[in-house]
Amino acid sequence: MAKRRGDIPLGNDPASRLLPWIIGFMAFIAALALSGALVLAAFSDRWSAGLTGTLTIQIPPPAAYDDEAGFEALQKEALAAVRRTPGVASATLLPLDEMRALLKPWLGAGADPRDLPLPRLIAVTLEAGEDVDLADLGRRLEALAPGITIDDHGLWRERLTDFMAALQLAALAVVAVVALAAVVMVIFATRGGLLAHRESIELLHLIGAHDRYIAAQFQGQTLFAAIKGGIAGTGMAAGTVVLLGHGAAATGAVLPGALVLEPMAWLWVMTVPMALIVIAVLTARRTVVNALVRMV
Amino acid sequence: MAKRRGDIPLGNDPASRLLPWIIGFMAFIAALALSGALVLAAFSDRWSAGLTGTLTIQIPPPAAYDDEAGFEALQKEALAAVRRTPGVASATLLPLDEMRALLKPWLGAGADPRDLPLPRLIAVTLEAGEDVDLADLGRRLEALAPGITIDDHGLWRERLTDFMAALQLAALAVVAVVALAAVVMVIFATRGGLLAHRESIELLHLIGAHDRYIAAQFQGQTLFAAIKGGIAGTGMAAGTVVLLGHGAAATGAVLPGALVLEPMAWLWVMTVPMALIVIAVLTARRTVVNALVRMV
Amino acid sequence: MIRFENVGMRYGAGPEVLRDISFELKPGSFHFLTGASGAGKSSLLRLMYLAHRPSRGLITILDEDIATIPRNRLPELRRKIGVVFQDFRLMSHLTCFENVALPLKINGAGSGVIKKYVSELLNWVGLADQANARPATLSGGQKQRAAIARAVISRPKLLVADEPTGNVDDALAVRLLFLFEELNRQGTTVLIATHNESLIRRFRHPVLHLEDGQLVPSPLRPIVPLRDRAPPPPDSRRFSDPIYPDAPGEGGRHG
Amino acid sequence: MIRFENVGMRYGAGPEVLRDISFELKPGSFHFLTGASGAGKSSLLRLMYLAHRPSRGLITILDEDIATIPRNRLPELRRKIGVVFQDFRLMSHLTCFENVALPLKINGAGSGVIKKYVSELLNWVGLADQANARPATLSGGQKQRAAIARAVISRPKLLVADEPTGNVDDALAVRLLFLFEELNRQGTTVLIATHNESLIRRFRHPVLHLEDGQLVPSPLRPIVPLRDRAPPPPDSRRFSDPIYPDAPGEGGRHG
Ligand SMILES: Nc1ncnc2c1ncn2[C@@H]1O[C@H](COP(=O)(O)OP(=O)(O)OP(=O)(O)O)[C@@H](O)[C@H]1O
Ligand SMILES: Nc1ncnc2c1ncn2[C@@H]1O[C@H](COP(=O)(O)OP(=O)(O)OP(=O)(O)O)[C@@H](O)[C@H]1O
Ligand SMILES: [Mg+2]
Ligand SMILES: [Mg+2]
Repeated sequence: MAKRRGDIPLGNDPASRLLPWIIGFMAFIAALALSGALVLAAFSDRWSAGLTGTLTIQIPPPAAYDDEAGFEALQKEALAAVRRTPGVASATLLPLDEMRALLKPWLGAGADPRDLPLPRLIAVTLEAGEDVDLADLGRRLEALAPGITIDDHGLWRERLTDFMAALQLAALAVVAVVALAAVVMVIFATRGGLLAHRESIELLHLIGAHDRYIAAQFQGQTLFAAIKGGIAGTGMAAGTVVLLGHGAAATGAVLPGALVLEPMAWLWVMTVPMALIVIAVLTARRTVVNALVRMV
Repeated sequence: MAKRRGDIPLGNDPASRLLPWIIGFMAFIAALALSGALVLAAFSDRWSAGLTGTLTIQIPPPAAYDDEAGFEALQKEALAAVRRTPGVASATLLPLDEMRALLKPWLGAGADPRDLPLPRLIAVTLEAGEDVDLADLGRRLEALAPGITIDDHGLWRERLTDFMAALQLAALAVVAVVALAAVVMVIFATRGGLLAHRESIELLHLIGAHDRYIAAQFQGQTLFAAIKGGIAGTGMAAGTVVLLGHGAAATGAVLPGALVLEPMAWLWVMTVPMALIVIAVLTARRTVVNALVRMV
Repeated sequence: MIRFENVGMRYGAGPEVLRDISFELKPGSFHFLTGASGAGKSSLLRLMYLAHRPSRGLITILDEDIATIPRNRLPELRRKIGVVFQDFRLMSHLTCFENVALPLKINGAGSGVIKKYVSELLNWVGLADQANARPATLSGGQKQRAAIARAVISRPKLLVADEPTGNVDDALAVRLLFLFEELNRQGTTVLIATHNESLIRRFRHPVLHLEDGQLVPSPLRPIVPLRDRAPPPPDSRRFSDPIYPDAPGEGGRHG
Repeated sequence: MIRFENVGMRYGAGPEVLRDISFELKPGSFHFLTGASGAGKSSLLRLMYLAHRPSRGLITILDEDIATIPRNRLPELRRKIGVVFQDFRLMSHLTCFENVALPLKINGAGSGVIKKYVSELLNWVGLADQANARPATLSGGQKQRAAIARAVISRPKLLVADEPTGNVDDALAVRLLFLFEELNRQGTTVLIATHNESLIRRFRHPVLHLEDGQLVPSPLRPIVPLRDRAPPPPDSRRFSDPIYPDAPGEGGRHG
């Protein structure tokens, strides 16, 4: 019967009772912030995939209105040059019909742009993750014919990435603050526990208990609190993320891709309670051991 | 000398020592989340201002290539119809030169679209906050000539607002969780204090102290902790927001408008510590009064 | 007047630790309460200082029926009762001075009055040097004396002391008993639970004796008439009254 | 062997509360420690049970020089010392049984052994009915007896008791002294701080007397030779030894 319960009534003192709640709250916030950062990362990838990963190359029509053959040869050469470029997945010459469809709104529904001297467009898809040397490609195309231009949708991509990066920075700042706060709170809670139970600790010392015997009780207590709080907080955060995702889907959002976490991202989120538990236990151990050697 | 200090050593017990830190952390998180929501709101307003608030109306060229006079009359009628519509701030016929500049990339640098039968565009600016009856306008324009179309950039606006709304929802969920957590933590801390000091409280009762005498000490203690924690946490959050804003500016972000808070938004953020203080003190008072009447 | 009629008491759902207790203490009387360890002395005193309600029976404390008194009038009644707890119950974060001053402070006394009376009393119990010491730094007997000083500082109408001399030597115990007698002479009803047989023999006050939760005649001394008291010892001194300056019997020398 | 040589002690930066203390306790001796309240008895005992270091002088406890013993060997030494604290220091969340079992548990004893010896000892001190009660629900004397049981449960080589009979009546005090004498007869060195003069008169053991932090000849009885002891009283009983089953003198009846 004396075995089941610790000698020090650690579960009873106010600081210990608060600890699971505190850790739970911090796990909630950290997991939510981390999920946010991960969702944003995936989302921004998916969104900008519609903008990045593609290039449009524009070949101006020849100055001489009738050099059809030369123009077609130029198109082929340009297409070949683009296809040779490392990192390019595919490149297609936009068919004239599509060109005309694209132009239609600008020309009016009734207009027939069939006989206009139109520039030709090459739609390029890049390989995911590859970096294409656009400057080099530009030089080579320029060599074929002056006036060939590359449009890489850069401005849009930049805006989007900057915005996402700012959001992610904020989220990661929150995670960092939580880690720091966890250390501070565990130190305070442990010191609080040491203070609240200093008489019990002195007594245990005086009847012959080793420091490790006493430290183990504090560590066990903190471990228990951290596990309880970490799991509860992360669980609540996961629930919130799922609910928000569903909510966003239910409002019929036309976002490119839902606000949901990938399976791998969930694994990352799971590291939050683990990290908190490790931080809490190590901090508690250090605090207790430091304090005990200074006692009788 | 006996006046300066409370009779109950409230500041000493672990729960009380933790309280300012807990409230500080919660103020930090809540203020950060609220700032986030406010920044996003302002940002999304500014960003979508470039997309919303404007319409483009396109008048197709007449089927008969030579009915210049009829086409111009149609343009005038359409312009007048648009200008008569309630909620429209201004409407201008896009000059032909601008039209050609817009078309240039599609036609190639060398092409001269001067003689093409181009559709004419009317750029419409809407009055801020007014809702224009687009369906009615559409019907009226259709009556003038079939084929006149209205483009209200709806898809883009919808995407953006949905995304921002999801982010704001998450931020406000965090604020709500913080408020709830504050109540729970204060209840626990106060109960912890009551438990830790139940002997002191019993003694005070036995030597003739009134409940209000004892409750006042707890309330004062919580008020003090909440003020300390609320101000520190909100201050840190404000610092973080300012730093993030500067950081975003320093990376040369091409975002439409910096990620900074308006003066009015700062006032909102200031409500966070105040709300926390009020929540904390009321919760503490209720908890203590409930507990005291059940004691000797 | 204090009156118990057929009083029973239990802790929580446990057995009755006091059964069929009936007695009456006249205003201004002085009694000892004896009994073996665990007989129920402290429990009986808890009833008297309103820390516990009886499970049955009628209790009248200072002419108030404690079954019917409303909660908001309890503090008023409790201020008339001084208690020396068996385990002292000093506030660990307050100094000796502040602990003794607590009843005056709660009563709303000014700091000038507090300073005067507390210093005087600390002097009397021999704690003048320890006025600014925390309880943790006091010896066992010093704590006990601080607890006694706190109980008597506001001149209670009823003084209830639980083993007030368990941690002091006999000479000091006698000195503290003189303090109680002086208070008693000024009108305070006194009840002292004690194991110290030599004290009971020396101070010839009537004895209430508990055995296993019931009042029985004392083996040391059956309850004797109220007037049969020892004469005041020569070195008993009076101290002035901070709260009831015009209390009967006031007017002695000030220390 | 316990030896103090010119020992001084202070709390923090305060004045010396013990000065020039020199004495020696032979193994197996039995002494009383007396002195007025605040004279330094508890402080002297704190030195003996290694709760405090002297500010000067040499202390040898059970043949260990406590100035040079490394910290990690302190627990081992402390397990040979049983202490009855003046304020009991029972763990409030443990039952009476668990409190008494604590030294055995820390020593790594099995639960069967614990159950047997703790029950036996609780029986002896009259707490069998309170085995599962928390300290808060014990009377003053019951707490004191639990504290005594915890101090003697592991058959210490040195027993240090601070006012162990302050909360019990004289009959019970005598019974507890018998327990200490029985332990002493089996080889334990005993030192008891007490105010109870009738006990000192009845048990004729040598007396160390403190006055204002210094050892002086006792007014009651000068230190007498070790062998001059009262014969064991008839109702003293032996109890078996959980930790040192083959301790000298073991082999009496089991209760
Ligand atoms: N809070 C409590 N809860 C339950 N039982 C209690 C409580 N306090 C005391 N008791 C029990 O009531 C009985 C009487 O206790 P009480 O403290 O009144 O004895 P006492 O006469 O004061 O003894 P002592 O002289 O040892 O102080 C004891 O058996 C004790 O165990
Ligand atoms: N922790 C402490 N810090 C500072 N001073 C202390 C501390 N403990 C005791 N003292 C002081 O040391 C002196 C001796 O105290 P000690 O407790 O040794 O006396 P004692 O002989 O045990 O008295 P008693 O019979 O009243 O228990 C006292 O004046 C006391 O105020
Ligand atoms: Mg008692
Ligand atoms: Mg002492």
